[in-house]
Amino acid sequence: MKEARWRSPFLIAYLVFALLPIYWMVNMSFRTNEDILSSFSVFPKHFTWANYAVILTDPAWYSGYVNSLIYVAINMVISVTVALPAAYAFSRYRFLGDRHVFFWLLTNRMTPPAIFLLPFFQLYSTVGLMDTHLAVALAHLVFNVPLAVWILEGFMSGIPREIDETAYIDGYTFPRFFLTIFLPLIKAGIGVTAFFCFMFSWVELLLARTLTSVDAKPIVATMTRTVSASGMDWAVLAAAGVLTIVPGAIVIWFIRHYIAKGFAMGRV
Amino acid sequence: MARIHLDIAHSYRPHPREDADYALLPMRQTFEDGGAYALLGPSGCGKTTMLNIISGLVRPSQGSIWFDEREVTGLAPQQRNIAQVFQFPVVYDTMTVAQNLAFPLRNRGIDEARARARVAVIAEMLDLSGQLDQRAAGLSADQKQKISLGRGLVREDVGAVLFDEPLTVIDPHLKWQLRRKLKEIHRELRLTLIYVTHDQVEALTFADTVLVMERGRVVQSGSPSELFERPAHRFVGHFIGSPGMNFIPVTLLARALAHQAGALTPAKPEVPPGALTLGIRPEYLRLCELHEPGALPAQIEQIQDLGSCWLVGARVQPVAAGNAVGNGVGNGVGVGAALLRLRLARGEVVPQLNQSVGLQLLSPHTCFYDSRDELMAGPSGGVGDD
Amino acid sequence: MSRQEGAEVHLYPFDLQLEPGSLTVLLGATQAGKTSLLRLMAGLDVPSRGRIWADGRDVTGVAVRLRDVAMVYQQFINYPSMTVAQNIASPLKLSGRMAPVAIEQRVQELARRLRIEGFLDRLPGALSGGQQQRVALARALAKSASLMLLDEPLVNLDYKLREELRDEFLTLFAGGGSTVVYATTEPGEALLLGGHTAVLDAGELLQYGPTAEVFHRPKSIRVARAFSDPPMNLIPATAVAEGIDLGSGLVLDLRAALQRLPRLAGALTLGVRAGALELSSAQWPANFLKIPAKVALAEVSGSDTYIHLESPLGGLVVQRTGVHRFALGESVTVGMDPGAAYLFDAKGAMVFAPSPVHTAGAPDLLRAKSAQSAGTR
Amino acid sequence: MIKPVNQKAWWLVLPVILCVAFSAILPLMTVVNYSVQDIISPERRVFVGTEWFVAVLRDEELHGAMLRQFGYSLAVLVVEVPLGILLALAMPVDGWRASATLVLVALSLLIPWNVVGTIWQIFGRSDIGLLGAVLEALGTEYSYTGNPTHAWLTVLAMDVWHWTPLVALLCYAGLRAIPEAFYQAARIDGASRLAVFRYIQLPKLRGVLMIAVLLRFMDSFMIYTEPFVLTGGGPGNATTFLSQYLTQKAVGQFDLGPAAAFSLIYFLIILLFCFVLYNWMQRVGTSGTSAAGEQGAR
Repeated sequence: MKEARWRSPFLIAYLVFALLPIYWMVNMSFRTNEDILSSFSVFPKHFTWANYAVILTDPAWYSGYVNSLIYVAINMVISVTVALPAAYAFSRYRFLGDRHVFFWLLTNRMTPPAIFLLPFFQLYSTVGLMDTHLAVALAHLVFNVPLAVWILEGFMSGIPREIDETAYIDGYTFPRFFLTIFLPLIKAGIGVTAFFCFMFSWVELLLARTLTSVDAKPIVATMTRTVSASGMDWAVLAAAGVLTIVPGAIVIWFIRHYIAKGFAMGRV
Repeated sequence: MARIHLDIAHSYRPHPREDADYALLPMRQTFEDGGAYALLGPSGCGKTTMLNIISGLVRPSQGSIWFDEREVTGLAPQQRNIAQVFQFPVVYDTMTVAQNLAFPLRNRGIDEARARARVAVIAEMLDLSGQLDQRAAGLSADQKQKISLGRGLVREDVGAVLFDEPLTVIDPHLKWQLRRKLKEIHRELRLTLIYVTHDQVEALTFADTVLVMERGRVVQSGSPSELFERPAHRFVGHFIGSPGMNFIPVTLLARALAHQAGALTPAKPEVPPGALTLGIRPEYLRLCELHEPGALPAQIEQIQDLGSCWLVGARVQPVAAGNAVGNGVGNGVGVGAALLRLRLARGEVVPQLNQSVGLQLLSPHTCFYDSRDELMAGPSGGVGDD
Repeated sequence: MSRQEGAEVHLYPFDLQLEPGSLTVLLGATQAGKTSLLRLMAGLDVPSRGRIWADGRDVTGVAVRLRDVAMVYQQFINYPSMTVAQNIASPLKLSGRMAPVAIEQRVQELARRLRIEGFLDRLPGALSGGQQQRVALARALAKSASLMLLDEPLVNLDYKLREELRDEFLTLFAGGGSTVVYATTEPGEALLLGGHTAVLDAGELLQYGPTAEVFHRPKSIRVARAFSDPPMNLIPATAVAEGIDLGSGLVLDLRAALQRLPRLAGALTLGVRAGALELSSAQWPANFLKIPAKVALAEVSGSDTYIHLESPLGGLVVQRTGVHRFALGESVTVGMDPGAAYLFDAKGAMVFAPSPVHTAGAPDLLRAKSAQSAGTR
Repeated sequence: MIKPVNQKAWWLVLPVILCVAFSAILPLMTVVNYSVQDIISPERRVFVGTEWFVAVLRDEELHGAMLRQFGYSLAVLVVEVPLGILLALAMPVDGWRASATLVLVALSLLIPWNVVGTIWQIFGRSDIGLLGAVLEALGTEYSYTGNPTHAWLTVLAMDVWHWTPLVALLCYAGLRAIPEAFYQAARIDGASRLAVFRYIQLPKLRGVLMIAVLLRFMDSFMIYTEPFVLTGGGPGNATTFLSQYLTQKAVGQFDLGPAAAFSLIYFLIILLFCFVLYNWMQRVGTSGTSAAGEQGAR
């Protein structure tokens, strides 16, 4: 279609609205706390890396990032690996109670983490998983596995079943077919899935905070606690915030071509 | 109502150098007002590009388009006053069938009463009258396609209606009925219709004039029987008819030509002696006794029973010009090796497998092609055209 | 091999024994059960009742990959992530019985036979439809399986490519190494391929036999209808003394044509192939039935013209060789040769079929017809 | 053609079942267990039947939270869906501009929810935040910590900023899925830009839009982190939604019984919407595939 007049202005307006708050945080992350509180300015007058230095040198801070990345990674790997065969089953076969299982999985995606809060606390204490990366990774499976199955199922259904059949006729065993032929076909799907698993595990606060105290404390929790504890060190907080955005920004850049496709199936 | 004239070339690349860069090589083409035309060719021959250039969806990289005396090269489709029907059904899901058909009229501010009347007429033609108040979304693929056709035909003032393989989604045994509809509609409305297809049946059945296209060129434009009787280019001979025309390299001696002239009725311009390609359709290639004059010896390799006729494959051994074979064409025409197909009507004497027989290459229907694959001599224009 | 299946939905119980090492065409409209049958033969589906034998061995339950079959679909199915060469080689590699060198040679040889040697290191996605289907064929042939299944392999190609590949099939399968089953909706294709034909309709196996025989001696109206393109003209009739009465005062005189028949009686259906009807010819013998008609549409199929007519007997289709022009609504006379008549009884079973040679009209007319078929009218 | 029945497929699903069972079923069972008991101390618990449920359902605060929740969720939809559609229409179709816009738009989705809170916490403060400062300058007594309305609006603004991209990306994908032929046909039929939107784009977006609506409803329905960081549910209860309320009960006051009972009620509400969503998916899914088929035929 032809470009309509209103588009570009509207788009620009929105992008400003979208980026301004972020810019503001970035701006503050390059200023000292005093500077921030004393004078109001739209750009850093006394530019400083100090806040970032604090975060990257103080273990309390950077271990937070490491912890987050660890459990997000674990979660991503588990989610995708268990979801792959299940998604294949859903996209290719009918079996007793398939619809019900699928629905039940979806309900978990929709359940408020708050509901699981309490029982998780109890459960993980009893099995002694409290304050471990695994605990958070497992907890996040509740919403990430259903999501992964859902997205992958969509991608797999887009691949003609005749390919599977031809492979079996040619004499492929299921595992060999799945690994050597099928996986390459749904690379994109796996990428998108991984992205969404990353995203939802990375941004989640409630469970991550409740299930950890020291050793596995995620960055998100570190921040909230700094807030409550030592008055308000806005500058450092801002720097921390900026650093939490970076990983997401990187990931999204890599799979930008697939995002639309991933969303296309409304599988989010 | 308009007479459409094209003088264009088109390339999807910025700076086309050789022919391969062109989707359409430079061409002039005129579509007379009220004619039924078909653009026939294999996929990728540029037929759809040409259609979209006429409708204005694609702007030609060179040249100009004229509707009557008005140049429309730069105009958008809606300004050109044409209608187009696409390969896959396009219906507005939220509207009823009637609203769908009326849509083009509404957009042009035609008043309700006239619109309704017109819709009724078109619906009647396509026997959609029953479904007028149904939601278009619910209908079957071929019903939807009928709606698309209807939207194409609904405007009376339309300059031309363009079809892009409109029957692709139609169920095979419904196709001939829709073809019939289209022909009737053409007869009643006398619109200029241009029909793109890769299927010879569609083209030859639908059109009064068929433009056969290949690699961005129009290789021949003529009536179905012209295409069948005297293909202007080897590609046409091969593409029209199943199986297509037989081709066999021959050399004519001057003497022989004189001798054979009787057979080439009336071949103007005279076929110059030398190397060229002889083309004859399986329907016209006849068996004969080896001793008959002009008989070319061959061996039967393949016999297929097609129910209503026989399809026979005969292998011809090369013969040098000048030396007589039997007292066959050899003395006049040198012949290269080839597998020739014959169609024998039911009940004609069918030879045995591996039997050696004579073939009559020269008949009123024989065509001769030069090294550029273009027709030099063939049956006089009117043959079979009635 | 003998098969006997009954899958409630798609196929009614039947028993079919394929000629070993021959080509069998499954002919039937869409939804006739061709694909279901192929899938059962391949072992992709399991019959709800009955068993499947291959060379005397019961393979009903056997897993697909352990069977000795190959299959080609109507969609062009290849492994998109592998090159053409790898595609063709994959079944050989898996069998594990061949040395890499031997595989390499086999691939080369197949590629040459299917004229795709040029694209061996490309990905299937980069090829045209025709070439993709050639690759699929090559891969299927590579196994040299004893059972080769083709499910409308040409339906998605345009007709010139179809002709080309169809001719190649004939040579490819001429070897007779494997039993070939070829599903198609087009009677013409069945005839071109020859071999044996099994006519399926609505999940029933109607008739199985040598293709020509099935065509010329259809057991029933259903077979005749399924195995005729353009559709056979079917006209309700009642037996009378000198032949059959078609109503509206038209009586077809069969005395000459069929002495060697039991007396006809009661309601019948007359069947005449489009090719056996003739248009406005001076030299029809007396026993020809002349039917006035109006042209509804002349379909030109390239080599033939199918003239759809409206007549007192209902719609008729006449086939003429060559390309001819008719104006819509033009009135013509149709000549029907009693010798070309098929007769079906009230239950639709065939009671008389003309001898194959005879279907084009009385012998003395042959020359005339061929001369006439040379175009001018 | 229909999928073949194959019970062996269960083996492929088993791992998922186990995972989710461990992290969902067990917990839920504990919840149920708690909801019917009074836990005085880990040793001493008394079975109290439906008492907690009754109590929770009578709880005025809960009703308040419930109402605020619905009000908020509706507001979210009313703002975000139209905005999302407009944004999708405005986004460039191809070239580097397209991917750049895509990334910029999607960015806010990737920010940890509490950081979203932090960003707005900073952004909105009248002393150091741009938004706050500007509003001050315009003479409004803007304060999201003091003024309930301001707080509520700020949370809403934050949500719009955070989640509109989701709606936009869904619609964007939906728009890309419309075959070019529809636009061409519309041009030839002489349809106006508005007509194209009204009769082609909107109907074709029906599927994704429904998904977007339901997703946004769900997620706004369980919103916790952002308000928690920004306003902590205050001032008063202005921004205390169901999740805050629940967490206060569970972790804050640690009276497990009511919390559990409430969790279940909460869960059932969600389940209801889930059901609607799923059935929608089924329908949309089927219609979608048929459309895909039509294009596949090309």
